[in-house]
Amino acid sequence: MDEKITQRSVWEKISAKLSKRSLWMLHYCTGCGAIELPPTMTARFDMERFGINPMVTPRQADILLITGYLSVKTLKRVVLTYEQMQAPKYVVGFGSCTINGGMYWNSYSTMKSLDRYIPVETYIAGCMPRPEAIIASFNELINKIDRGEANSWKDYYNNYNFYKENQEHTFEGPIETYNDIKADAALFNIK
Amino acid sequence: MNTVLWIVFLPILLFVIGTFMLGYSRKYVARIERRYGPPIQQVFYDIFKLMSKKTNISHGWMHDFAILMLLGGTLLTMYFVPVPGFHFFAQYGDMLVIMYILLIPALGMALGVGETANPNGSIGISRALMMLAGYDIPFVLTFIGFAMINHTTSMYELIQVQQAGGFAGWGLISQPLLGIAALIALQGMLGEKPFEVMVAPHEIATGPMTEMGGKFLGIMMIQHAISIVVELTIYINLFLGGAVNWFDYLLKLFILFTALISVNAVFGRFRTDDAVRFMWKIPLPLAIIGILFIIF
Amino acid sequence: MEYQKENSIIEAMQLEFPEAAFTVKKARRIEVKLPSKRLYDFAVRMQKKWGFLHLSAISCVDWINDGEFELVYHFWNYDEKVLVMAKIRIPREKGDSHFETISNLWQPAKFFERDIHEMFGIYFDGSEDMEGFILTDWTGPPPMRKDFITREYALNFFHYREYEPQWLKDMMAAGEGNE
Amino acid sequence: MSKIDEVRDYELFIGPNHPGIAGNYSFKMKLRGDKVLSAKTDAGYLHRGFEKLMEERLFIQNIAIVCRICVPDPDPNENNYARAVEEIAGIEVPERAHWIRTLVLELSRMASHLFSLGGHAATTGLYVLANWTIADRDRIMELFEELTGGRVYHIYQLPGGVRRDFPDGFGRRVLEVMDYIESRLPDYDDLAINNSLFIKRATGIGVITKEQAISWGVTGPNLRACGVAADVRKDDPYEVYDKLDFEIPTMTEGDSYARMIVRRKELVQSINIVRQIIDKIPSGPVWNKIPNPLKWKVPAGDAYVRTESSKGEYAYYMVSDGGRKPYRVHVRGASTTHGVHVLENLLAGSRIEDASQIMFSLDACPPEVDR
Repeated sequence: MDEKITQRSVWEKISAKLSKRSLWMLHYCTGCGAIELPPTMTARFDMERFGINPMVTPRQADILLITGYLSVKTLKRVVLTYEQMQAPKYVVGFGSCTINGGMYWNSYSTMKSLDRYIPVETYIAGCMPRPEAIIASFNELINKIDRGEANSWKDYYNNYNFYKENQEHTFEGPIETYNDIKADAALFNIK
Repeated sequence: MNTVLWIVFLPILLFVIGTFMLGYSRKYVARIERRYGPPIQQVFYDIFKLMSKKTNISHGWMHDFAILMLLGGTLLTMYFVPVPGFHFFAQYGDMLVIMYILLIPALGMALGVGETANPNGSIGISRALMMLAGYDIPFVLTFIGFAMINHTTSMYELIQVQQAGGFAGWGLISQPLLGIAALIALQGMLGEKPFEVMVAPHEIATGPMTEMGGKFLGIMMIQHAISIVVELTIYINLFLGGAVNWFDYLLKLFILFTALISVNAVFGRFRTDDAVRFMWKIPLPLAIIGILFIIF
Repeated sequence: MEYQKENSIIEAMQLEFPEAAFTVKKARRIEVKLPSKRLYDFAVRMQKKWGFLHLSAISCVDWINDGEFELVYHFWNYDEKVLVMAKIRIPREKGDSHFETISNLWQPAKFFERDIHEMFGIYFDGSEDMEGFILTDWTGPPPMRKDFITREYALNFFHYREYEPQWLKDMMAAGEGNE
Repeated sequence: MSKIDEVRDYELFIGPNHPGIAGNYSFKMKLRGDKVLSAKTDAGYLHRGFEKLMEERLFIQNIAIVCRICVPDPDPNENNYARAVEEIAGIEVPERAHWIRTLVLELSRMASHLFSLGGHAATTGLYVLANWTIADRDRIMELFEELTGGRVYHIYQLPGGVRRDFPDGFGRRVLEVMDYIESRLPDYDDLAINNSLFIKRATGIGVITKEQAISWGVTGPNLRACGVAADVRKDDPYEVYDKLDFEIPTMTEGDSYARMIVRRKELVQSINIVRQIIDKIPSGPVWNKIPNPLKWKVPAGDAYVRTESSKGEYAYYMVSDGGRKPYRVHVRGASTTHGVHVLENLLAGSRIEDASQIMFSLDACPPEVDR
């Protein structure tokens, strides 16, 4: 990891310094954690002061905030959404349910471990985490981008087979995603 | 030589003004909403972030080309609108040319969005074109009225006429009906609320921008930043007596923009049909009455 | 007299449904057990004659040991302010059990019947919409049936993160934390 | 249908990833131009199988998960669950606990109404109101945090009472927050309710007549906006609502604007109720001890309990077979009618700009539908 950081060119360092100030979060309420997002966005906690804005469509978003448990039905949409987002993209797993199923560990309907399906940048533990925790995790993400460590999105291009295998296991069949990940990786030269 | 410098630096200058104005509007609205708000240079960060995205999914060459058409149309308009110290192109193209090329960005957007084949985008663009029909007619009419009084269609000469008359010579003072009609139409032209339905996130997932990400959205934001300055400048030149120097110009920009975003902050948005109806019910009759006053 | 309102309602109903067993559970709650064939008639009377305009819910209970499903219809009367719970039992089949719909009388029944079809596998004949709704991506058996054990299914099917800290091992060794 | 119409018709998916949708939900709409020909809802994105999970957990364990069924307004769940167990097992609840529960329910209703007022205004682009109401809602969240330790989920009402008594000076702070919220209401009126543009957007949208409302099974504020003065708190009183003095606000128009006005008026009633509770609350214990919860067997029986949540009638049907775990719990969420066929009926014939407004004005809460 350290080697990689020192390899960054000056331009990349400046780029990280500027782009960390603008992170757009996809407005997707996947679970109950969505209830703490309005307070985070609005007057009391106001995450726009860090340049974090809710965005409507996956094409424009940088952060995919998974707010809580994902039922298998939603997980399918989340994978589609994730693939539509433009790299670099960061996934934040919010709440215990994304870490190990949390409260719904024995439910037949929710997935248990998010990083099997898409690469996760940071997790927020708790059920449910407070708005302060969301802001703290965003700050952590901002620091990671600044240090050049927020590279988990590359993992999806490099280890696509691993993710695809898990997705297909959970969806019990192939998933049609409209995006050719490997061709994209070659086209945009992602290593 | 001076002209060449202007041609090179004018886009950059207006872009910087535009980004800071957008940042200011976000901060201003945030304060009304009792928030702290983003830093004023936030829009610059956003554009930089978008331009440095690693992947940019394109939907075919028309998509790429239309985005350039969008930016090109706005830049072209920009050169024909006189700003203090620079009116080189303004003597070659009058107001009619400006009204004509102002439509190019909208058409470019329509082409590009059509190529993305996203229904939300198509709905958004059809609304944007409908709104165009709503605000463009009153705006053109106010201009025709103005040209009739002064017997010229050149924007530069109109500024000269107004400045010769002092404060009372301002278009807004001498022809208040036309001035108000154009002000309302300007609100629609800028796409501020209540005439914002074509990019409404709740109704149609930001419409034309739905499939735009990365550099595409970055160019659209640059275009937006320049175009708000250009559109406000047109209004200043026609109705607020133009500007004598840059201090005067920036002050007028700032005051006019603040007035418009104050309305933006405390209103919801009209539906498309209501918006067009409103445009044709209030600014259009105002403009017609104003013209009738001039004729008789 | 206690439960006067409830008893007078029961009297009126008993005249037309002599085979039904009525009980007052508490204030504003009447329970009635019906043969399953009579339910539709009962529902029609409830709505058209006795003014029970609001269908609050339809619940289903899987009595696996009796080999029966119990359907409980909750009707509410806005004027009398009484809730009637009509209980019927239908046989529990391996595949879809069948029963008649009341969705032509009450719109809300559409949702409840569709839900019961998905969760328990009871097909309501005559309902216009019995498509999958909540579990469209689910391929297993109807999950609310008692013979489906969600814990077993989840443990076999999903990936769990491996997490075995020392304190947990100590606890397990001491025989705690199993329940 | 002519050939041209067939070509012009198209389908549009709205949601699950869309800000015009409350929560994780979606519709498939058939459109002609801007007009919605028909809409079909698609739920299940939030399905966790609560009813199944409850069957596999002890009675006491379920208290922690029931509140998760409706996220914006969790307390009716806890209340229903606790009351169902109490009814089956025949547990008495101390008088003070009844009053505290009522207080919690009303605070929760206010929080949810503030949320939905802001959300409704935001669907027409009026984001200022959303910012204001959600920030004001946080004052109530802080009260909850002080009383129960949890901001969103409280896990506070147990069978037999409530978990803990008021902290010192809590009543005074509740009254302060009530005064604050009351002082904010005129601002909301100026911004949204009397805003001519909002009135233009909201009147005549999503109209439900009185007859339709009853036959579609509409409940709660949505029903009262159609002119039916039905409220579970009055009709089927629970806790201490029969000892409190409050009115049921109604409107007759049945449109989206009327629903907003009803919620706005209910806020005033809730403030009034909370003040009465703080004024009249008796002293005493707050919890009657139940047997060892890990070995506790609830006798066989069943109960149907109803609550008026902020969204409408909220009911639990609980069956116990005499074991340590509930045999069956059926959750009748208020939005099971509003979110599914009422929404489908209202969307057909409306315009696409109004789709999200209709959903927010019904205050449909998808987790209640999915469970």
